Amino acid sequence: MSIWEYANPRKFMALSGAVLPWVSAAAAIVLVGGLIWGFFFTPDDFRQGSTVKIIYLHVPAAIMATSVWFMMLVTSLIWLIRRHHVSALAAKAAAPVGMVFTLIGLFTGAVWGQPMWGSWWEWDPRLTAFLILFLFYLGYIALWEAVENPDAAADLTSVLCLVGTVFAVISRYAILFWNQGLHQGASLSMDAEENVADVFAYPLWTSIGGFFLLFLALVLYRTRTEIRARRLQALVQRERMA
Amino acid sequence: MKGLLLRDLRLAFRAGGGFGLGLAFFLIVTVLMPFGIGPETATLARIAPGILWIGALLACLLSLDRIFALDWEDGSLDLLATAPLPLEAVAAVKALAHWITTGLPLVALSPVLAVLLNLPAEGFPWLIASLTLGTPALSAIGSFGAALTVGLRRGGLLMSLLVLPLYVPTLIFGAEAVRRGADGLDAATPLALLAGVTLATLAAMPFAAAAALRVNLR
Amino acid sequence: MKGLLLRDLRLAFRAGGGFGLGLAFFLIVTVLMPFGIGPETATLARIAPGILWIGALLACLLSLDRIFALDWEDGSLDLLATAPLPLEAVAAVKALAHWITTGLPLVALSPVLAVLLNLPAEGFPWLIASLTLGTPALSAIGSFGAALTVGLRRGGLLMSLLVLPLYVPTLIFGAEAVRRGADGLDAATPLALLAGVTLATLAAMPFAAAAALRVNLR
Amino acid sequence: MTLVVDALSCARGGVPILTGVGFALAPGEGLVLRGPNGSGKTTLLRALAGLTPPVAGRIDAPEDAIAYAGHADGLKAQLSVAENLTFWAGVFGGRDISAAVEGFDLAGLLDRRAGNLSAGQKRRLSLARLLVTGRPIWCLDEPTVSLDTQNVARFGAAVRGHLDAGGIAVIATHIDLGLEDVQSLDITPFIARTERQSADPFLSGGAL
Amino acid sequence: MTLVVDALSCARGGVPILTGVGFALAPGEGLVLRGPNGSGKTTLLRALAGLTPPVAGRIDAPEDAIAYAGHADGLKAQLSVAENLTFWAGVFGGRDISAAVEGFDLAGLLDRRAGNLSAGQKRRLSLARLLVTGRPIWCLDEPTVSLDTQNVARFGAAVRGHLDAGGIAVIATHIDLGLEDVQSLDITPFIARTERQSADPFLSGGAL
Ligand code: HEM
Ligand SMILES: Nc1ncnc2c1ncn2[C@@H]1O[C@H](COP(=O)(O)OP(=O)(O)OP(=O)(O)O)[C@@H](O)[C@H]1O
Ligand SMILES: Nc1ncnc2c1ncn2[C@@H]1O[C@H](COP(=O)(O)OP(=O)(O)OP(=O)(O)O)[C@@H](O)[C@H]1O
Ligand SMILES: [Mg+2]
Ligand SMILES: [Mg+2]
Repeated sequence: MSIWEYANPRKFMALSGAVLPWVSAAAAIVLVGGLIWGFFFTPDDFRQGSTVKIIYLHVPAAIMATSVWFMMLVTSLIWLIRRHHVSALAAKAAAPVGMVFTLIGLFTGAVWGQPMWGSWWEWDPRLTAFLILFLFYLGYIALWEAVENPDAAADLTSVLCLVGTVFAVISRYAILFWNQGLHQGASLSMDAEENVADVFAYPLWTSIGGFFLLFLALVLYRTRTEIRARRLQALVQRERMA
Repeated sequence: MKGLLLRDLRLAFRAGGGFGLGLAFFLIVTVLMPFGIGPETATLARIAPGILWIGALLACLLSLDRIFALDWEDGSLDLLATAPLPLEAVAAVKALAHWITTGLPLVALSPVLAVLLNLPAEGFPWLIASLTLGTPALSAIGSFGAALTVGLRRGGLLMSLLVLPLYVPTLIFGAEAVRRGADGLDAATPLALLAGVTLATLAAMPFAAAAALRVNLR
Repeated sequence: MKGLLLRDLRLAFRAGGGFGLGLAFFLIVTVLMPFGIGPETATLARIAPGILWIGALLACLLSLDRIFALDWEDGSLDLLATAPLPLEAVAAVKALAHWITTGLPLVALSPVLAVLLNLPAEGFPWLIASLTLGTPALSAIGSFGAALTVGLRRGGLLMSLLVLPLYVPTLIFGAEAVRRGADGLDAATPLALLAGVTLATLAAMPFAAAAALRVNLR
Repeated sequence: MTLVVDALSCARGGVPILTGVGFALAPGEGLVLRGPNGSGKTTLLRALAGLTPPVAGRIDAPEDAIAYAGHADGLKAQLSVAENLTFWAGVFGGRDISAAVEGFDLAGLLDRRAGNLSAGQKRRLSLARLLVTGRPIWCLDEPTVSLDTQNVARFGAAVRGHLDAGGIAVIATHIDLGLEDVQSLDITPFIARTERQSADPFLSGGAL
Repeated sequence: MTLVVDALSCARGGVPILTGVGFALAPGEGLVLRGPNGSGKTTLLRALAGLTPPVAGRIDAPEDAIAYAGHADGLKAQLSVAENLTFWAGVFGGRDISAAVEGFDLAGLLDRRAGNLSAGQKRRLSLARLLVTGRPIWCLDEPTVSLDTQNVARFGAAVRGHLDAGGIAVIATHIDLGLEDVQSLDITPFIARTERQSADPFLSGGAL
């Protein structure tokens, strides 16, 4: 049996229904565990004081925000090439989750920026690129909302997602050209010199894992809802045509 | 009347109805400005009141065509004109619906965008006050512009052209109030003038809009 | 192909065709800015490159709906899709017609507006060069946005929402070139990047637009 | 309540189209307007409805008595059939829509989006709108466009019912509506000839 | 050159409308589609024209052979009648428009703006467009809407001429076109019944 079998709504419902409780439970445990570890069992930073703890929300949210868009790109491609409905609906379901992660990233960043840089917002490249990503999410969701025929909406949003990705990448480099910023470099790189101390890194990795599990649970849950809504719509339409 | 208001609101909130798009446009224009102008916070803070007001104004402007154009195209306006409502009331109700679906959300979003542009904290109350007072005038004037251009296929741009000069007083007083507020000066005078402009517009525009509609329906 | 281009041009120049309105919008936005921002010459000169680019961009944006929407409404697009032209060619020709009727006049008008905003003399050649190189990209990207939203009644605002983020690279490089030029710095790098973005867009966008059109025609 | 038209002249975009149209309709009377394409039926009906002011002549009708239905359907694509009807019912004073739904057999379509209807279904909905206006004088411009025979008959019955209830109807059409005992008026004789005196002040008088 | 349709299923907005439509037309043959409002004539014609991809089945026609004319007229209001025709002639390879002008008696209207025409005049212009395409297969959706009897006859003659020249025509209509020896097909039996298996993956399978 090939993996594409799961693109059939019924198969997907069966599988996702089985794993969803486990994923949700794991998400709750890891996320809460990671955050508590980070908030209460790590020392304050010598320069930043206790504000550094925002990192346990900020970095995972920021990482997930970009990853969700990437996942939407992949599922959109699957829809365009193989026309699996579940794939299109998964992209639709993921978009609001990604947008909320982006918002969390922006918001925690702003809250962090106030003590660090003395202002809520700076036109720093990374922040700006993030704001643009938020706009892409907005446009993508708005297009889904506006087009009424579900298949046409899936096609159009997929094309938008492809084109948008290319432009998001170009924008990222354009912004670097436009402003060299203040924002932190990569703190979780492989390069040991630049890495944050292990005391911070372990809980950080944990909460990143927690955010990822949370995302997985939410997307499964929302995709299931979307599938049910589509089925409901199909049934209602069938009733009406009868 | 109430039926018309409810219908217009419902249409706006329906999928494809355009609610929220004005907001998004406001957001995007404000975000784009720094790309054009450069990222220096000091410059941005200085021009923030103007940018915010112009952004709100453009967002209003771009959603004006939904006041009459769609009703014209599908023939509803012909029917409304023969209905037992005075055309003035139709124009007023439609301007009100436009304000509720566009102006009001803009007011609510403006503080967030003000943060992005580093508007000084003293400016915030004035920003909200001036937009609350000014956006009804934008909708009312806009309904007149929309009525003037309703029969034209590509009326959108022509309407912008007619309406923008009419927006000048509102823009001047509104932006001035915020600018003074942000500088810690007294902003009550421009605000009072703004209120005066708005009141006069609200009183006069439905009649002008109805007259324009009558001509276009011939 | 040539017939289509000529028809689109002729339609644009006909009464009610919208030619010149883009220009007028550009003019008015630029003139409104000082009302919002305040009249200090120094501030205005500093932000002039950004304002000019954003004005041109918005003027382009607002005329995008004439690329496909009218042909969709009156059924011509159905007929064009069944005609012996590839839809990609239709999209490309229509973007070209849009550029000729909107982008090109904007380039021509921009020096006049630059004078109004006190752009330093060194900036003028860069302004014209960057707009000449950048506006084709605006039309091409816009044709994609217009194709995405062609079936929607109130597509205009949604289209702005979809298109504006795609305009970011063009805007950044374009305005940066003018800014550097006005400051007497080397502006060749942003200009080269701008040209690169434009070329890539011109090559890719007709295909994306045609794909979106096919979906919307179903 | 009568509809009296006397020596009416109409123009479109400054061009005189009809001159000297006259007729009178008492309650219960209908009039079928006939004439080849481009003869001026739409122009006349728009004048009756008060949308285009006449160039000359007189239209005598009680105020707020005319319901007009033109070539365009006047439907909101985003609203459902029921919402469309209820809205118009509300505008004309909150009558209930069940008669209209029944008259044009819309019960099965009530919660479909108007934008997704077929051409004939849209037309039925826009005709049903006439019934909810409660207005006594109907001015209808090619009402049966896109309708199949069964629905043309339905429309005929609706007009019949309206006339029997003391209403008036002026209907421009190219097909046979199956309404006996309804007068018909060919407007060809009223088409404005250029030789006749025109109302245009730039034409009257000698050379300038 | 033939048009063969086999076991065709069509959907609109994801809703199955027609299933199992089949017919074959040889050169010189016409087909009149009949069916009540909302039965799916427009849907079928759009599928034939290649605008809506069919859900299942096969449409066999030479490439670039089909000319479609739908409910909308496809005219540019700002262009004159002659400009509209010349444009479409150019798009389809530069044939000359005189035959089309003659066939629908447009000579008197040639330099009127298309936007100022009456409903029937517009329709005539949009039918004249078919003649300039030079395409052998016509798919026409209620072509006679708004036409008076004389112009319906003109249209009938144009179709007759097209068929006699070896063309094919598929025409959806509610009225009698006066074309003898042309087959007619009632599409009512093909309307998608819900009991039949649907192609929608969200309906197949048991409860979710
Ligand atoms: C609204 C403001 C902010 C936004 C939108 C924002 C956005 C981001 C983004 C997009 C990332 C990248 C995550 C990734 O993909 O690796 C990130 C990481 C990070 N941010 Fe922020 N940020 C903001 C403010 C701040 C502030 C004020 C600080 C502290 C000085 C900060 C510290 C960090 C750190 C330490 C990382 C981790 C870097 C890494 O692992 O790559 N951020 N932020
Ligand atoms: N805006 C306008 N300017 C000039 N002439 C016009 C205008 N609108 C319509 N006409 C002309 O007026 C005449 C009457 O048009 P009208 O639409 O009233 O005809 P009609 O009888 O309704 O025809 P049909 O049966 O085709 O609908 C036509 O010859 C038409 O070309
Ligand atoms: N976008 C859509 N979504 C769902 N159903 C639709 C859509 N468009 C049309 N329909 C339905 O499909 C059916 C067939 O429509 P179609 O337009 O093909 O009918 P038709 O035979 O052309 O009717 P008419 O004679 O009224 O023009 C109708 O019941 C209609 O309500
Ligand atoms: Mg008419
Ligand atoms: Mg049809």
